[in-house]
Amino acid sequence: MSTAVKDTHAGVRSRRQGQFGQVMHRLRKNKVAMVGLVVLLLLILMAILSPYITPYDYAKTSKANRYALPSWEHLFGCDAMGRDILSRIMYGARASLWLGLMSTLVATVVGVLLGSLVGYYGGKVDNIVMRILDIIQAIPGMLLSIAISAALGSGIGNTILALSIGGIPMTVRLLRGSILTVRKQEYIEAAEKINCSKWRVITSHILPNSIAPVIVSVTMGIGNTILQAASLSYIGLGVQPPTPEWGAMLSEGKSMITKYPHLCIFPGLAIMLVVLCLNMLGDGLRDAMDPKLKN
Amino acid sequence: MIRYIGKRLLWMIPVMLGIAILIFSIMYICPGDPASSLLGPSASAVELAAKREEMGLNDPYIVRLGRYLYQTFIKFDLGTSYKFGTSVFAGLMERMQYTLVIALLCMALQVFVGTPLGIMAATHHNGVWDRVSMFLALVGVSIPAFWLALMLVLIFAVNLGWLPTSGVSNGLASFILPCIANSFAGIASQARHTRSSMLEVIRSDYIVTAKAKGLSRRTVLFKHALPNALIPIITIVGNGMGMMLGGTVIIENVFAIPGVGRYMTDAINSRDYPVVMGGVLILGLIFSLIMLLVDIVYAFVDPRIKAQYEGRKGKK
Amino acid sequence: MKKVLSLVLALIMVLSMASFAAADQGASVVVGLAGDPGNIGPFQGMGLGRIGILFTTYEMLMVKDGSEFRGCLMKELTQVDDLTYDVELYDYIVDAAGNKLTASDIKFCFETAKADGNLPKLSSVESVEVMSDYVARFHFTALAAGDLESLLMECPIVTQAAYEASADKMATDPVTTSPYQVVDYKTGSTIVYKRNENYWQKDELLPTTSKHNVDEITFKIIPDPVQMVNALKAKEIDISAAIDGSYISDFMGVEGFDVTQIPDNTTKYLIFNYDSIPSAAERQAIAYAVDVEDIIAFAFDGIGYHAKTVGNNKYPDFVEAWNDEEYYEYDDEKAQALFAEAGVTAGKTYRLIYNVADDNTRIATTIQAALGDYGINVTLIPYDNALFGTYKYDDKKSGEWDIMLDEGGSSNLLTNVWKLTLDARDQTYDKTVGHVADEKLQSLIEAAINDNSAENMDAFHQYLKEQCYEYGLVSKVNNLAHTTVVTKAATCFRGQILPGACEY
Amino acid sequence: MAMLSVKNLTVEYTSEGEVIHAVNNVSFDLEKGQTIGLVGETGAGKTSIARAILRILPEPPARVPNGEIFFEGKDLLKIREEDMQKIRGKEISMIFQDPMTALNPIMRVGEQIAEVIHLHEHCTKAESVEEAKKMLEMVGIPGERYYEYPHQFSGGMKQRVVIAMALACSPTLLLADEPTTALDVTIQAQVLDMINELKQKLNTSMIMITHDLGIVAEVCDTVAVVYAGEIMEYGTKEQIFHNPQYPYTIGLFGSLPDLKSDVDRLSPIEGLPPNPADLPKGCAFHPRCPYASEECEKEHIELKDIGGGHLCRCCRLREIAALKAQEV
Repeated sequence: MSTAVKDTHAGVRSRRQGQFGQVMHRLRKNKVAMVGLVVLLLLILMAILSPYITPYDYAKTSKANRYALPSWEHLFGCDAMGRDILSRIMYGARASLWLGLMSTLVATVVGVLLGSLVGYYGGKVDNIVMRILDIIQAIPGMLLSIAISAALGSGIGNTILALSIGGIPMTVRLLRGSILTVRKQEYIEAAEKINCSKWRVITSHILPNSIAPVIVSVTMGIGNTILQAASLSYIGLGVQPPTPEWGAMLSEGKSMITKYPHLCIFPGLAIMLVVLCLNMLGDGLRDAMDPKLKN
Repeated sequence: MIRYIGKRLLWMIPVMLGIAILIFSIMYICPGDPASSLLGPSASAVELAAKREEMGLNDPYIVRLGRYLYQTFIKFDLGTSYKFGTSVFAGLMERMQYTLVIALLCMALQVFVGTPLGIMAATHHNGVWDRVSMFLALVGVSIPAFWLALMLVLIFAVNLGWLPTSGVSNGLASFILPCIANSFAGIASQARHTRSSMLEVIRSDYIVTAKAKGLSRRTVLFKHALPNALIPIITIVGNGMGMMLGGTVIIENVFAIPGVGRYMTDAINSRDYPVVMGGVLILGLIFSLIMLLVDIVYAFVDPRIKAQYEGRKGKK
Repeated sequence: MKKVLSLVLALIMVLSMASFAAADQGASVVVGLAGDPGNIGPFQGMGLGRIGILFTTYEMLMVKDGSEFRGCLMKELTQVDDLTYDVELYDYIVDAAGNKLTASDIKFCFETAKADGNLPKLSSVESVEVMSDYVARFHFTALAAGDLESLLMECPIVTQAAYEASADKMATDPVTTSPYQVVDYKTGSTIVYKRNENYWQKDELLPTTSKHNVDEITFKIIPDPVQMVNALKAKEIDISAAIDGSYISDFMGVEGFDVTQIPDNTTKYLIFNYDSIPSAAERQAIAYAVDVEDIIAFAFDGIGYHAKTVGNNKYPDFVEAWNDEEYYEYDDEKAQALFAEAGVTAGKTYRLIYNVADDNTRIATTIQAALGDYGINVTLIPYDNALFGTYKYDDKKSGEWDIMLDEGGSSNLLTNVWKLTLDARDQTYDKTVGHVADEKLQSLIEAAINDNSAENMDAFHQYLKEQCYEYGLVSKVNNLAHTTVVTKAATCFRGQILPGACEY
Repeated sequence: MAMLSVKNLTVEYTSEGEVIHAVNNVSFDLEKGQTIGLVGETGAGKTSIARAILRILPEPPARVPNGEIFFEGKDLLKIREEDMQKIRGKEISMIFQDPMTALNPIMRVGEQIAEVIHLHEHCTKAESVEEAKKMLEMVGIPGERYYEYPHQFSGGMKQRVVIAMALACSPTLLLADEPTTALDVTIQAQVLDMINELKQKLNTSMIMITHDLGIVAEVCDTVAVVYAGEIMEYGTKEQIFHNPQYPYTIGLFGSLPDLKSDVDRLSPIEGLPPNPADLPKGCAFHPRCPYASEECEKEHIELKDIGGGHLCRCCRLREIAALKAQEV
């Protein structure tokens, strides 16, 4: 493991933590990442507590309040059915965060597993898996989702499946690309020669050196996933009205956008906030995992 | 290398066959009735059932699959659209011209605006420029495309009257707003990926080596760092190009552009089987070719990867 | 770099403005269409986008002009016997290619259309016989009330010579007898029509659908509702029937714009699934519990009216007396009493299925909220068009919904609206869409269809209302927003804009 | 004045809010044609010294708060970046420790050498290619391998390329940062011989950074022992090898396997190097020093001449001498 014998400027070798511990330690010191994490946790907390803390009933319609502009009574205004947008955003966090985060997570985990596999083994495995991905990627996402809904039925699990399938090929391709460039480096060969298990070679030598583009792409993709979730409710997946969900709120408000922009702006901002936090966290995570920054 | 390309091209045959069978099966599973969109809402259930029978939709799976594969791969005929009454291939190509213009313009914007932004952010790491451009990038990926599109229309078309609100009948002018709206997220993601990749490369030893040679900052950056940093970006650009050629449904809808995306979504929604299946096949072929191109470009810029491709050939 | 870019941009803008200016402002009109007509050939099914361009593209034997039926290509209609009629054509009809239209072309059109199977109504045309150059004899298998007119209006007519000269069965380049001919069709984008200078008919004999007050008509397909508004505001289109209700105030009483409101022929109604809601009291309770005025406010921005039956009151066979009847106007007490009678208690759940669209979602949500006041839960099941169609008519899927929000309309008769969901003969199983197998209902609808006299109509309507198998909610109103280039907007009997008949 | 004169050089890194003192007040001189060895453990700050001289520290996080580096009369820390670029690779060049990562993976090796020649020698592209091929031949690589990529080379060959690159413009000062650490033992000797030979031929001065005393013995004229960013002992090779005074230096020799004696095992220095973010007060080595007393912890100890230009930073030299005498 030749990199380890590098003369570094400031060795802090006294800490004998595991790799994970080190990553967490560095992450904790990254203020920006921590702000992202804290806000994200607050949002999750808000989602969990939303049935108790929303100012109004998220489903309560009111003719008088149709398209009401933001005011003290309704901070974010009301939608076309006269429902309080703030309450809907707070409650909508449940579905949106759950669907968005979970399907991103599933896509990433599967994508990273497959990507490491094809990047590491190359050859036949690579060719076959990549061609299968070519096939899957050729099928429009909406069709896949309809097929999933038809074959497996509705339900949150199937929604997550439908949402995550689209993200897998990109993750695999990104990871494969960057693994190809580190695959033949001496420290990998060295690690193999000293009989590191393949699992260990992949997790502690290859992945940390090639994961960066995946993190960037994943953290940027979450907003899109939340938006996509809205389009699934028409085919029996996703969340059914009146349960609010940010993507659906956005698309409901879409036709009013130039007339009553607040219908779109607030759910849009909510999505942006999540994307922002995840990006801050993702950047921190990437820096924390980067072996070149160790010590 | 040529053998590698040849092999990949050969591989495309099973891939196409796989796509055909998969898409056929999916369409078979997918509920929804093409007859109902053909005959319209005032057709009764009995009339619809008769139409389905006439269209051969009630035949068993294997018969229909066989018929479809024979049509497609032996007679090279993608069939005729239920909705448009014209050849699927011709319809697709007609719409591809718009999609191609948009995809190329957007890709150009993405690469030529996003990359410099990313480089700037990386070389001013943690500086004001970095923060500003990364914030913009973040806004870029999280703004829904339709929102941006409609805002641009409101300003430049409705209020200022400089550009048309929608359609494709005003030449290049018709494509300005769609391309800006569509490439925003691409530019943002390109900038972020470039930055991330550049930061990684800038910390490499060989960059220190290059500096130690007495090369100017510019040379180090553009001759040594950038080519290395762009390697992972190739995937992003290739993937993005492939996706865009598949059509950008939101933008095409908002700007009323008769592109591939709208053609396909309409077809999916109305269960226009020939268009969906033919379109998926053609787009899959295009996508596979682009992915092959990506891999070739990879080998071209990175001799290590080229060696792996050729090594693979050697083992055989 | 920046300078070059801005220069290029400026150049593009100048060019694009020049191209705007170059466009001929003369006697031309641009119509915004929300739906894509797709194949514009003569014998296609009535897909959603097609109806917008149908009467500009084609002429039929008969048309409905206002509320009366009249000949268009047909000069005289003579009854031979119950199921046989002679149609006499004008003897001077030529299409845009100069082909004379004769009785053999009529035979050709009906036979081709029947064979293509896209116009299923034509199955009751047994055969068409050529009697002389300009007389065609129609043999029908059966004729219910109003069928004769609707059959003669159903099939667009072209000459056999022109049809056979077309490479793609006129899918993109129809040559017709109409005063407007397609000169350019960019599928999915625009269809441009020019006036046929050699149009055959004399001005004094023109039906509304064949009027030609303008030289050039462009249909522009704009699927996005906000963009439709923007295009009208930017005056890139002159008229559109697809302006969202909430934007109507932007054009009403605004300088340079005007709005014409025309009742639409479609009505929203609820179908109750008899399998899960067999009690009439329960169905009535639901009808009473839903305040249609709320629905009109929430879903149609106050523009629309409470239906008086399943279907709207524009049809000739609509019985005027119904307008003064009570029709399940919102009544909390009655609803409560009826729910109690039916034994429905709080906590009950209905599954409401609907075709997803902004207005339907809001109607469904309003119903959900209304029943929520009684402690009744409503699960909303939205489906896209293709899926909804499957669920609506598939017997096997009928266990998956309790209430269906549907929409229906017809070109001529109220009975045709009823027929679609209430006539068991029109289903693949012997029940109505709501799974009702009620002999009395069936005999009443058959009577009404065969003879739509006021008594027959009223008998069926009263029985349907009493049983509340289906409940009419809202009859829609079309908002035609236009620039003042159009001084008077005109529509066909299907509520579609007739650009040639508008006044300028 | 000496060709190179480093005065009170200090390098700090800021990492996660901590200030790491990597190099503290290091001073030394180097004459033309001479070689100085910087000896010390990994992490002692040797590389930072070399990189500071070439001004290629990663800034941020690195910072040079004070110090002067006079090279042929100019203070390298004060001249403009453009002027520094003319010095790098031409007058001062550096051989890097890890040949595996020091070469640009997507550039032909020859080009990487030709680049530096073309830059500094104001010759045509073609001439620089010829010259680069010659350099390759000089380090024992056939000229036709000019067109190959780094991944086609073994570690030793890569290091030869790095050396060829460093020597391509006949620098007056060569900074060799553990040039052989990453190599096999047999190749180590070859590379070392080659450096020595080339140095003689070009009359180049050199700073040899290493933790291998064998290399010091082979190539250096003077030696500076670096510990925790400070020079602890400085003298001619003979002074250091024959008469090591500083306990750490003594320890280093103790850890050297002595083939002549019958010692079964090495006697390594106990403990770990200090955390540079939190250096011990007083003598930085005292926590590990077998001779340490309370005196060592009290205050910072100055470098003292103990005769003949032999410098040492220890306050207990006399006691150590006495102990040593007892042992013998």
